[in-house]
Amino acid sequence: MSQRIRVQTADFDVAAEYQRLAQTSSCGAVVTFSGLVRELVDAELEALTLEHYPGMTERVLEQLVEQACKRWQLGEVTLIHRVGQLALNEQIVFVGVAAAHRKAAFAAAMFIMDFLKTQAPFWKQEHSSTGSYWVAAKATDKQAAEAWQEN
Amino acid sequence: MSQRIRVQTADFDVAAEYQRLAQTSSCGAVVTFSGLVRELVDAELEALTLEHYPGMTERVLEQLVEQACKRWQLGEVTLIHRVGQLALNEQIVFVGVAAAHRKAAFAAAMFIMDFLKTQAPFWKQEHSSTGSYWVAAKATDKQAAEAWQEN
Amino acid sequence: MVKVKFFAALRERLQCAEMQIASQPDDSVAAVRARLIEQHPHWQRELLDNDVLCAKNFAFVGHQEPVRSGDELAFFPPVTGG
Amino acid sequence: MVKVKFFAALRERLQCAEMQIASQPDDSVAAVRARLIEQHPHWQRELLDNDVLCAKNFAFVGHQEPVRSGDELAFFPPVTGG
Repeated sequence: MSQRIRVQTADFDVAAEYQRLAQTSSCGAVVTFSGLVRELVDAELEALTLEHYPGMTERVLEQLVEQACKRWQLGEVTLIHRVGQLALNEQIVFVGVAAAHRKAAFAAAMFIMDFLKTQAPFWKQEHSSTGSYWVAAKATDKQAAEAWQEN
Repeated sequence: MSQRIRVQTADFDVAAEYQRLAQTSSCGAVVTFSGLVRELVDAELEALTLEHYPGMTERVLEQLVEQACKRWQLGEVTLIHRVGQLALNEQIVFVGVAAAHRKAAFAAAMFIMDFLKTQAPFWKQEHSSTGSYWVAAKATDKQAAEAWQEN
Repeated sequence: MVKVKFFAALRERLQCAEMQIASQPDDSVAAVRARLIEQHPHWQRELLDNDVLCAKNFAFVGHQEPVRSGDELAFFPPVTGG
Repeated sequence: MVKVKFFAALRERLQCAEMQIASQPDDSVAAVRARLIEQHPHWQRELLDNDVLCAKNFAFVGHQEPVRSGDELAFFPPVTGG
């Protein structure tokens, strides 16, 4: 098992991240998740600022990946989250999991995203045509994380 | 909703496929699954031959993608499956889903893979140091597809 | 006539990838299969295997499915792609 | 001394990103928060908001968590990354 965890302002290259995961020669399944900055429903998004808690963020991300590795048989996990100012269509977050079996790869990627959404100290502020607003936490994200505890 | 379905002997480029999915401007979530040729547990794999039923394969893949699109709100779906002779570490299959929400993107990618494994007329033959053998269907794949019908 | 195809391990064991067989009134997949076995008695074990799947005109069908002249039938083992 | 940090909307509303506060014997998160409100009465509504989360030394903690000199506390709204 090897882990690659990054919190960075720079963009990431999904192609390079995929290549790294696909090189794990015992893993027949590679699942990736990418989150991108998208248009708002009710206003024109100009940019997004991602604030985080340096020191805590890295720790929480490491713990999430470690929990996933305990729960499933995984070959390699990559988790990258950007911070700072991001424009429309930019990449925000990447989770990549290589595993021998697809079920484990899918489950681990979903698990990491569900817990990242409720546990990792990142905060989004949207800058739109109508002003700057801190994004409110979603009840559906809390429910998604809680659902894993029932299993 | 746009669909891209391919059955081909040529390799595919995950980077290009990801770029295409990430361009769907309303979709904040992109999930990809890639399946690769891996070492066998009990023999040295030299190559894999993928046979299929031309005509039926494309139809079944289209139906799987259509079912996924009915079940979840999806922006774009790509499904590529290779046929012919493949060497160790080569890519076999790619599923990519772009959606507004990660839950739909993950679920649709898993659904497509689970049904592809039990419904799409592909057959793998392994050529190893001990001979050529047709791969046996897995009970776990059948169970994975059946689990969707309970939901 | 009905076109019949076999795939993968079944194709290898029967040593046949594709053939034609005359259709009959009120024909079905089960009836075609029975005539295939009549013509090739050594195919019996392979074709009666419960795991063998059947498609008519590129869609999965059951053994009671009606068959007409011009249809394409295919028999094959459980699929193993992905 | 205990270092206290605030993030995101809370940082903006309190107009404070980081401060120091004297620690006391048998100190806890709840006690530190009470002293922060004593010093800044207009912080009361924000800091007593049930949604506000607290971390001690980079890990989530509850309000009964003991606090010692040298610890770093952080208060922040529900997270919204990913």
